Amino acid sequence: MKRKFKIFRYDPQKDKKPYYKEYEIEVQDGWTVLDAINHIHFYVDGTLAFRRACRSEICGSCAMRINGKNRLACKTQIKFLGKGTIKIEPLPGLPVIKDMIVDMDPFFKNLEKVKPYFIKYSPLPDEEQLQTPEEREVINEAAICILCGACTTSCPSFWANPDYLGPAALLKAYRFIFDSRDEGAKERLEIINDRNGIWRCHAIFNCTEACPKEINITHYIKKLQNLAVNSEF
Amino acid sequence: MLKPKWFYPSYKKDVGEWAWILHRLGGLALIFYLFLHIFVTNRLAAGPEAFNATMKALSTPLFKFLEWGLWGVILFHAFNGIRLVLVDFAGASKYQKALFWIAFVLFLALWIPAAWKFFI
Amino acid sequence: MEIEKYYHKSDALVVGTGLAGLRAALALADAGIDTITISKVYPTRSHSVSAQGGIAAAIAHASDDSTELHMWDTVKGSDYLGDQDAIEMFVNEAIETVYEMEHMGVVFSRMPDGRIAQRRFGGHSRPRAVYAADYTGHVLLHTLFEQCIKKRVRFFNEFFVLKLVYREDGVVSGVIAWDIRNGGLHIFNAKATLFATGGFGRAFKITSNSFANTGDGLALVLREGLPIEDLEFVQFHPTGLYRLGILVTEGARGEGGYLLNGKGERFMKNYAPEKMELAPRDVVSRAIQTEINEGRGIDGKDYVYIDLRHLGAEKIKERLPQIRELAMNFVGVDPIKEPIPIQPTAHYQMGGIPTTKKGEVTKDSQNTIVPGFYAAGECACVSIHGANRLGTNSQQEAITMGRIAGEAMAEFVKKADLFSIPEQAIEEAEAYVRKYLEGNGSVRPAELREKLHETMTNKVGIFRNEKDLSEAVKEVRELEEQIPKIKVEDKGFIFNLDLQEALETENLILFSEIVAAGALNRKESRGAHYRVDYPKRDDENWLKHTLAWKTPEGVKFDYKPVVITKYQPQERKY
Amino acid sequence: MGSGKSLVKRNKGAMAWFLQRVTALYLFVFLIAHFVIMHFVGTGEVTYETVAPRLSSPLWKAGDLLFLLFALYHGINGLWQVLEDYIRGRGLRLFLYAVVLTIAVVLLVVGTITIFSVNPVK
Ligand SMILES: Cc1cc2nc3c(=O)[nH]c(=O)nc-3n(C[C@H](O)[C@H](O)[C@H](O)COP(=O)(O)OP(=O)(O)OC[C@H]3O[C@@H](n4cnc5c(N)ncnc54)[C@H](O)[C@@H]3O)c2cc1C
Ligand code: HEM
Ligand code: SF4
Ligand code: F3S
Ligand code: FES
Repeated sequence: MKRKFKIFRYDPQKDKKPYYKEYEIEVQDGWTVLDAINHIHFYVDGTLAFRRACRSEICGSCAMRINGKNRLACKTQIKFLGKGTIKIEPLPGLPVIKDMIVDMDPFFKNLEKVKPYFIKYSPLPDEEQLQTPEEREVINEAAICILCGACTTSCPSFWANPDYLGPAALLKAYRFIFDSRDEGAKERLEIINDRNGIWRCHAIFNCTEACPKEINITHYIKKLQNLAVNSEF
Repeated sequence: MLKPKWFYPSYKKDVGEWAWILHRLGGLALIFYLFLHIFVTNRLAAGPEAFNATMKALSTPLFKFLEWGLWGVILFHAFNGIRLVLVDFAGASKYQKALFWIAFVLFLALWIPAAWKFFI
Repeated sequence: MEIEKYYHKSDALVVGTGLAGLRAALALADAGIDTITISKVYPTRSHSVSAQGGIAAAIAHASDDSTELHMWDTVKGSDYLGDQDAIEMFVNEAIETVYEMEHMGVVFSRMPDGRIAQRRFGGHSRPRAVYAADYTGHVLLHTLFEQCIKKRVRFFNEFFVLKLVYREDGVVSGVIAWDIRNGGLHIFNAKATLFATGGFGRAFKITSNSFANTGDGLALVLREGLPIEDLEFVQFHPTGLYRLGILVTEGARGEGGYLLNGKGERFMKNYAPEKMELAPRDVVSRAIQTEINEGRGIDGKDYVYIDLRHLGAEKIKERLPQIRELAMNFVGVDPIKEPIPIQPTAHYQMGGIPTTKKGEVTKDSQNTIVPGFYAAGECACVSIHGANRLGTNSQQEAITMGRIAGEAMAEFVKKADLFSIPEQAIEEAEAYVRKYLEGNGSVRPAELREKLHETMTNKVGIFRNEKDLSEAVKEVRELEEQIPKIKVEDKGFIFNLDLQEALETENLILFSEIVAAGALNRKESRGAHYRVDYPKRDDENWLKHTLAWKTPEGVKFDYKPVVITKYQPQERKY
Repeated sequence: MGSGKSLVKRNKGAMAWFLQRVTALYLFVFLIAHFVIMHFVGTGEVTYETVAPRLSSPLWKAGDLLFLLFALYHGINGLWQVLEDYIRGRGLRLFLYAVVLTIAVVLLVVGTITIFSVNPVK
């Protein structure tokens, strides 16, 4: 079947302004958007640039805006995108390097701010630290975030203010604060209990809608907000 | 090294974002109305005549219409506000879309029929 | 066009940020060594993130396991080609690796009493795979990345390493890389360099590997006139999603999944009556391919089923959530309700850059060390996996060998001098990218790659024979002649994906010749290398490692003995 | 996770967030009641004679005072939230905070005067 793709193009070495370019290609049954743009890149227009690696929804490289919403290209089946032209653009809210390539540095810098690593002060056992399946379940969903950035870049609070840590970084904070083994809750709470932290979340839900791993990010941010409030009393 | 460029984000809005935009605009409208309202009701302190005169001046069709609009703003902000509180404290984030539609229906149901009270 | 050059110095250099690279960087950081890591993708995009099923260690939580048993299983699995001294060290270190990763915060799946859970895996005689649902590689890689952030490791992400600087005096003094994001050459000068560049699955059409797995490290080493070990051993994973090759973890069989042919039979009973679906991968892949070749695929087509339905919805959702999601999205099948169509998929390279037990790269059959050069992970060959890797041993190898190599490097750089980077090396690297940026070729990289895929998949696959293999060698060589004709449409510096693909394609073609020629050369069947014309293992002539060099006259071979300590080769039965 | 008690320094936004919700609940009840009484009960005509009797009862006075206080708090806090989102310069933001706060204080005073100025109609 032939499908039309309208793709955001911008090469800072050549273009003053971005523009959209249309490609019409034959797509096969079962193709994802990634298959289609790979095909365009391989056989139609080699100058097209985008990121991808695993093509199996786990590395987080291929997040982009497809028909106006953040999704993983490798997860998005073309047949579920309706009949019309498919519009492909870079993630919103981050500076564009070229075509679908955005500068992810602001995203990772925000992540680094929440001390996104296991913290333990008391001595470790020789073997493993115990954690029951129930305790693990609390953070299980949060721990499978693939750092694709679809959430943070869909958040209007982040668009307004890139200093906002954003849902991905807050989710990471949750993953550690609510880990029964971790001992860094206090220092992390101090970081996220901030104008640019949890209080910038207005429950807009774009993040949760965008998350390709279907993580209910908003829910976890709410947990953090409640924890911060509780600790005031 | 070329600096990457920022472009204004355009995004397909889902109910959550619509709710937020309406809630925010509504909240702003309400706070500005509240400022006016407090000044106007202060005419109460000036005694019955002054107050009634002001109220009379404010009962033109235009003001009636605005008042009806205000009622709509209040309803939406109030019901969506409850939705937000449920999400915040009752773990209702999974049901946020359903809650939005409930809030929206309540808002319409109480707002549209109320028109006759203002115009008739 | 001016190509800018930037110079960097550090004590240690780590190329690749998968499990092996990050673990090595961490070991170096812990030792207080100034370290730079370079990767062509952001660390968390490295291929290790896709690993699903588990990581092996005889922590004996779910059985009476022991390191001896782990060693025995690995030796047997390797079809006796694994070096037993390395395997012995490996199975002992493995236990520490798991606890150490847990101490870094990995969310392993647990038993009700809070201890780490374990599941079955092919070729392991005990439930030995430590896992986190089917996201094991993901949680391991992210955890290592987090620890590297904590230790403030210096990352150079989205840099493509073009050249290994192997000096005339036999010392490695760094690498030269292309800045993918901004363009420009970066010259990294260091006392010690580690390659952890991962596997080469992208040489095949159907593969479980990420787009980045183009075996660059192997090509770079070959180009400097250094040898590669045992590259003819390519693992085909039995269960890749039909036509896509996306992996369905062996954990799915470990949890009890069945393989069914077109007649609805559990055909593994004819191939491995005892272990059934949990025989090692080479055995299961050959069984599936035989069923397909003999017309017993589903509807006579080229796939069979893996059936999980009897496991029940709950177990599937808890233990194999990712598999379910992938199956639903990519082949439209919900494993709770339907069996999943699968076929073997190119998965893992057993061979690689030859190293010692400490990760030092060696360059001949006497194991002469190349000073300043280390390798770990899938791109290296210690050799723990011999002719066939057991599932879950490779993540373990990547992390354990990453740590050991990192520690060895830390020791080394404390005493070593910094050798300069010869001007000539920089010129070569520059000429190397220039030929694409200024060239006027006519063949798209994708076209060459497609031809390579056809050759490698059809002629260097699960079943091999003399005729196919010699054709394959010839065809790959022809492709190599076409490299100068590669057309790079994008002439820009900024994120030039086209250029990157040209470079990768060149690398793929370069080492593929070694794979094909090695397979042609080895006249026996052992582990994953199956010669229809020599169906028996031949210990007399071939119980030895292949070392292969790339020379202008073609591939040159030499051999290295297998280290045998505890277990004498015997017939391998499952 | 450590114990929940006093993990954080005060005044970083937790209380403002919490009170925004608490006041919201009060406002929900009172504001809707207020509007219904004003516009739907009786003629819907707002005159001194209809308003004053209610306002002069001490209970209504208390409720109205709280309403005034909460509405202003909720509104001002909400405005600050919006300013925090969009005004990134610290100086300008603090200035605008101050403006909003001043208006609110003035209004609080004006509103309080209003509430206490109303006495039963003779
Ligand atoms: C789908 C799948 C599932 C698997 N499941 C399991 C499992 O359950 N258990 C198990 O034990 N093993 C499993 N494996 C195997 C295991 O994941 C890999 O062998 C292991 O992760 C390899 O790690 P690595 O660090 O060596 O390489 P990788 O993770 O592949 O990392 C390679 C790194 O090198 C970098 N690089 C490469 N070339 C260049 C260059 N030219 N310039 C700069 N950087 C470069 C890349 O950017 C990347 O960071 C699985 C593999 C696959 C494909
Ligand atoms: C009727 C009952 C009301 C309820 C249930 C309610 C609920 C809420 C809630 C929960 C918020 C927080 C939203 C967020 O943090 O994103 C909010 C914000 C706000 N409210 Fe109300 N509110 C009510 C009445 C009012 C009134 C009377 C005013 C005007 C004085 C007002 C003005 C605002 C403003 C300006 C905001 C900030 C908007 C924003 O941050 O987007 N609200 N309201
Ligand atoms: S939370 Fe979801 S959307 Fe956000 S980075 Fe993680 S996986 Fe991506
Ligand atoms: S979109 Fe943004 S406002 Fe909160 S719910 Fe998600 S972070
Ligand atoms: S390519 Fe890895 S998530 Fe899409």
